[in-house]
Amino acid sequence: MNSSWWKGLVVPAALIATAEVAMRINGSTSMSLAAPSDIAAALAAALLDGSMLAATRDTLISAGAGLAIGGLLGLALGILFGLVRPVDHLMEVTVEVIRPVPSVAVLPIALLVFGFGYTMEIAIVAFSCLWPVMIYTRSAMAGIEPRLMEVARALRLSPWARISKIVFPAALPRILVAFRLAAAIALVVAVTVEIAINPLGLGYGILVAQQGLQPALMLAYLVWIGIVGWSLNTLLSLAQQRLLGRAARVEVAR
Amino acid sequence: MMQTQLQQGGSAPVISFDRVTLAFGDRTVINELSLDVAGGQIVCIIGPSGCGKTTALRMAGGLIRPNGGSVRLLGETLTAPRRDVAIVFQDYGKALLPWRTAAANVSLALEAAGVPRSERPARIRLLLAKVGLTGHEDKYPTEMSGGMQQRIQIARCLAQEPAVLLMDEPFGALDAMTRQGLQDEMLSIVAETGTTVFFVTHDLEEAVYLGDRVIGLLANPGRIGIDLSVDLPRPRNQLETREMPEFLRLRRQLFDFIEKAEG
Amino acid sequence: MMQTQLQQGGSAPVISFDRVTLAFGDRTVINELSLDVAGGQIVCIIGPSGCGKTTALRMAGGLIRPNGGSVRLLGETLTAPRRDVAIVFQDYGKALLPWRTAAANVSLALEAAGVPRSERPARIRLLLAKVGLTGHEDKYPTEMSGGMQQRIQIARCLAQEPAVLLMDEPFGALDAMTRQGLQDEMLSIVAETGTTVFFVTHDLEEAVYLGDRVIGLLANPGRIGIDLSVDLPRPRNQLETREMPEFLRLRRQLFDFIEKAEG
Amino acid sequence: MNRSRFLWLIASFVTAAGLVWIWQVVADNRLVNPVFLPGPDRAWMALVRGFTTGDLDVKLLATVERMFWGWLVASLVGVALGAAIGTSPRLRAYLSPMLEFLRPLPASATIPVAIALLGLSDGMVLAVVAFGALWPVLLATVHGFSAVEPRLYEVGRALGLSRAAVIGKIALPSASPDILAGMRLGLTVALILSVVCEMIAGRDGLGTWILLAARSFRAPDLYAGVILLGLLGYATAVAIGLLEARLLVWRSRSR
Amino acid sequence: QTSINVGCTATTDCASAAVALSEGIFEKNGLDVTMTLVGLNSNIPAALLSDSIQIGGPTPSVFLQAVDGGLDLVAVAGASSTSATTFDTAGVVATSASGIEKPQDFVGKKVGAPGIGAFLQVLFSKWLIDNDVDPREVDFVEVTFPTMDDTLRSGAVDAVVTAEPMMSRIIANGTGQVAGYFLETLPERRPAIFYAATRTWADANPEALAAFRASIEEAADIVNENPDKGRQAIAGFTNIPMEVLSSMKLSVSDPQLDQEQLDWWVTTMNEQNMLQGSPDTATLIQK
Ligand SMILES: Nc1ncnc2c1ncn2[C@@H]1O[C@H](COP(=O)(O)OP(=O)(O)OP(=O)(O)O)[C@@H](O)[C@H]1O
Ligand SMILES: Nc1ncnc2c1ncn2[C@@H]1O[C@H](COP(=O)(O)OP(=O)(O)OP(=O)(O)O)[C@@H](O)[C@H]1O
Ligand SMILES: [Mg+2]
Ligand SMILES: [Mg+2]
Repeated sequence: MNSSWWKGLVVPAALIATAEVAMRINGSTSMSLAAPSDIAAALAAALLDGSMLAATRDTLISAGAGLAIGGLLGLALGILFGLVRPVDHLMEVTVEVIRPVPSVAVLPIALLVFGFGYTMEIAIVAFSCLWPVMIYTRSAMAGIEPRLMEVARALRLSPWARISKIVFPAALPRILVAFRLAAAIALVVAVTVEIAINPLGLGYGILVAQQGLQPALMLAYLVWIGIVGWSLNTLLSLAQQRLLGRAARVEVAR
Repeated sequence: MMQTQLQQGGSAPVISFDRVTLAFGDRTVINELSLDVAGGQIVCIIGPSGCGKTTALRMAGGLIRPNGGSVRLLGETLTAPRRDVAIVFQDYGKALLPWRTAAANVSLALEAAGVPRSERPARIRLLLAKVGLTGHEDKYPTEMSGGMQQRIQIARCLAQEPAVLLMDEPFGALDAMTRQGLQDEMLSIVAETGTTVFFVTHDLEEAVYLGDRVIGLLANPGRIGIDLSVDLPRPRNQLETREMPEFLRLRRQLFDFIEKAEG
Repeated sequence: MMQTQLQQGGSAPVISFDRVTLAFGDRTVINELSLDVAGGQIVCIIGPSGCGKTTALRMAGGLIRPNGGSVRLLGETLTAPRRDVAIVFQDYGKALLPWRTAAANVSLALEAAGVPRSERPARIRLLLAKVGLTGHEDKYPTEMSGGMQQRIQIARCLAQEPAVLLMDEPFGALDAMTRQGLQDEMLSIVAETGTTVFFVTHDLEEAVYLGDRVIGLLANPGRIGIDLSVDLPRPRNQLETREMPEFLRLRRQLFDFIEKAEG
Repeated sequence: MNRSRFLWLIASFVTAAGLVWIWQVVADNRLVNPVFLPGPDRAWMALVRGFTTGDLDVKLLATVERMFWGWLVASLVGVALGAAIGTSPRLRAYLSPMLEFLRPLPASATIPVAIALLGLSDGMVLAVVAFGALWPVLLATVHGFSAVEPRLYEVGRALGLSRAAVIGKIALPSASPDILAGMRLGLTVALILSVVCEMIAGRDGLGTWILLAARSFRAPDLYAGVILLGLLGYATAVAIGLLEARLLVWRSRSR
Repeated sequence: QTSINVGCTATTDCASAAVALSEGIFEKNGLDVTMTLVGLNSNIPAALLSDSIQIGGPTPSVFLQAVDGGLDLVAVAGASSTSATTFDTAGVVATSASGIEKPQDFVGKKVGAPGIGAFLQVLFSKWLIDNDVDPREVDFVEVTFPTMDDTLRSGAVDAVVTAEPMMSRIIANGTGQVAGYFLETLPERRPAIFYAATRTWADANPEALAAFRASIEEAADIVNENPDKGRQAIAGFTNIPMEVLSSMKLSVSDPQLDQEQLDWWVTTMNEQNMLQGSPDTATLIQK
């Protein structure tokens, strides 16, 4: 694995080279495209003057807080719905009706209620992160080896001990997948909200670059978001490996 | 059918099946089973594969509830598992927490019982020693052989210090010697603590060697086909007991039963 | 150590372990194991729990590769599992596809071998009948008892029509009668087809009854402690064979070995 | 079983109705500015008006189509890519870093690029929707494949199953609960992205309906669109639920 | 010192506020002003209502629709208005393949506009109506400014309703030619953007409002007389590069606003069925 990290760069490098050559040969007048070298220059400049880093901080604060709130809520609801079937049945219609409502559709209302700023963005990110975590957690509950739940019952574990000692560890791999997905969603939603209304962070940077007719800068922001997302995911993967510990590695090794 | 319902003198029944019927879907697996197990007794259940031994044990553990009749434990009708009842599951591989080491798996029962953290390590060490797993504390279940996994589960059940021990082919994956060692270990624990044991096995000799009573189930639907009381002296001894004429007689009788049951 | 390495006359070895060493991490589980199994033979492996029986069998199946030495099958060094080698796993509960019914689980082996769809139902019916599961075709593994699950796995392995059959405590969860029935079933299949069998068990009588040869492993690290050739006449018979003096002598010998091995 | 399922469903609708009632009370008492939160009654009237006098049905259909095709493409690509990555360490090494890089790119920002590359076409919308809905399916598939009981892979190897057969007969069914959860989420994402695409790229559909309502401050119309989205989401969830019930019989039977 | 956050979109129409800020006029008049770039003009009313900004620069169509929808907003000062000198800063650009040359040619054609129901599209529609073409026979789709060139080139639309600086780029790229300047026939001094606030805020802060108006008036003169100062301020506010701005005409800054101007917009929007009621323009301009 360690010796082959470069493999991940092969495909993107090829794509970038193709794009550069294509742009140089054909030339482009598009206001949405720019040559990779120009994007790199814009990226470097924006990083050096600190504006992009400040924007990154703003976006990460909103995305992180939203992810934490929405994720924990989704986790709790997922466990509740997964373990207590009556609640799941009761809330089925409500949940399934609210879930698909795109947060962008209610942005004007969110703006009215919260105004510009972190609160609005965090609320919307939390709303968007809630569902994936809930859905995966609920489905993870269903996938727990029934024998383990019987062990929990036989030992008369308290509801809390049952969750913390059996349910949560058993579902942990899936829950982590849910959080990795939700982390990306958090970033996407935060940036979207920023592009649409909130004058903050990376999305606002994209907006300003776009309206300022600077495609290279706009794409630089996009690339940077990719880099931030990628780092976030790598971090979460590491956390996942640490959390699952040796038991998981043994499992995989077999 | 030789239905010799024995009434144990003196002590009130600890486990009692009263005309218990159980069906999965429209298939009746257990039919009108009645059975009383007296306190401190070891009752061994034998019977052909798929006759309902595990099912009966699961009902005694409160994991499934009968469709008809009732299962009572210490006088109370069972509706859910109780902590003073320990269950050794047949599929040991699935009953262990794969993310916990051997020691931590045993610890689970101590945690459930609220044993203070400081006392746990010593007790875990003792329990693992009892099942012959000293030195394997830090292995994960997937790093252990089948027999070792089975023994972790037994250690976890012993950690519960149960009043009733329900064991479903607990020694099935063990070699002869380890098995004999654990048989004697169990007998001595029961003698010390007065634990009542409900023991499912397919090894007829084991049933006779351990039991105060051996019950043979018949299949389709599961019902009692034979009920023998074992009058071998205690403490039992792996060499002497197994050579006693009474032992051989009982074994023969059970063998004939199983032979007829299958045929 | 009574290391009586037997050289079978005539036929070339089908399975051959050549100074095989295997370690998990820094723990050597098998050390310099050498062993030749001749074609058509039934070799039974016994030994204390955790001594490396399953590990040896998994190497013979090509599921794990030795750290030192080599395992050869029909003359070729094994690097991966082969379709003409069937493996009955010890943890039957995990080796079945939970989303397939009993019949469909058996069918998997036929699909792998490219048996045309039209032929499968008849063959599946035959195989399930052989293991005594007629009428349970449409049950899911979770709806079956432990012994029944174990038998589905055996049926699936028989469906492979393998040249070599590797069995890891295949009858561990079965009652005496079902077990004897399957023992004889297996013997007759081997006699008919000349299948070579590598059979792990913890039941010493079973080892002697089935085997042409019984090998006892010692633990820490796993190595051969005893290698007995069984000269009981074939076909064997559950009543007569088990009463032969030679049978009793071999059983005694193995028992002594296990006793020493554990002690 | 079926009967109790039905009763639960009724109860579930009653719960939802109770929440709608609370909404009505909140609106009636003007706890929130009615310009932004009209009562369900006004939203419902707007919905009816949209269907009878407007072309809401056409817009609904357009959105449903966009969502469905995007989701279908995403599911197929997600499962195929997930299977490839999940079973081949080599492919994983080459592809997954790039995929992890693409994953956090917001659709709203990629749409201009997509337009530049694909034009303002239905193909562009399909690409964007599929791109977004891909991730839940892909991630769930990869995870599902890695969580297959190792013993089952050994069974596959011992039986000499081909790679395709191992995927088709062992890994996919085993991962199917995960994949279905991913597809369930993917469908929601597809719906959301269809709406976003309509808003940003100006394709006719529920998204434009909502956007125009929001712009001209016709809150009842906006909520009518949102209600319609919710109902649409519920309908798709029911469809996936049916699919799940069919595919995962073995799981429900074991309980 | 009152703090005021002024929200505007990335256009040259708010040049007066930008200049008042960059030249220190607000400060001189005792106002602590910050300016926020708002992405979409239609977000301004909600931003006002949530008190995220106190003064915003909506287009008349956004403002009137918000009022029509029930928001209690008032106009406080003019920002920019149409003028014969700037008629060519917006236009409709068509591909040669579309064959569009005169208003009648738009019937049945697909036309991209930066926002349906927004300023440019309303005025374009008015132009069509004035030329006896029913805008309902034109197929409008939304196309954002930056993607207009790509969209037009891909043939997905036949024409785009656009404005500077995008317009000259499209023409320079050879993607299309101007098929009409729809601002040409408009009367003088029709507001393009004006400053607005909630009535509550305006009633509560009369001094701040007066100071704001005075600042804007002063700044408007600077913009109109010294466009380069305006460009500089706009570049600072919107990040649009100076080289882009320097080739652009600034819209005329016009701090005055009267009822008659709003009435003209109400009529225009009513022609296009954009309003449900008819707003009482007499109360919509803060005294
Ligand atoms: N969850 C279930 N759903 C449907 N049928 C079941 C279920 N569990 C068990 N059965 C059926 O009930 C019968 C008895 O099963 P049980 O597990 O009690 O047998 P057993 O006596 O323990 O057998 P073995 O010795 O093989 O473990 C079997 O025929 C089995 O098919
Ligand atoms: N994956 C693994 N990682 C580390 N150690 C392992 C692993 N698998 C087995 N072992 C160790 O190897 C030894 C031999 O295991 P094996 O399963 O071969 O025993 P066995 O002879 O089959 O025992 P049993 O009769 O109990 O099934 C054991 O001590 C076990 O702890
Ligand atoms: Mg059983
Ligand atoms: Mg083993």
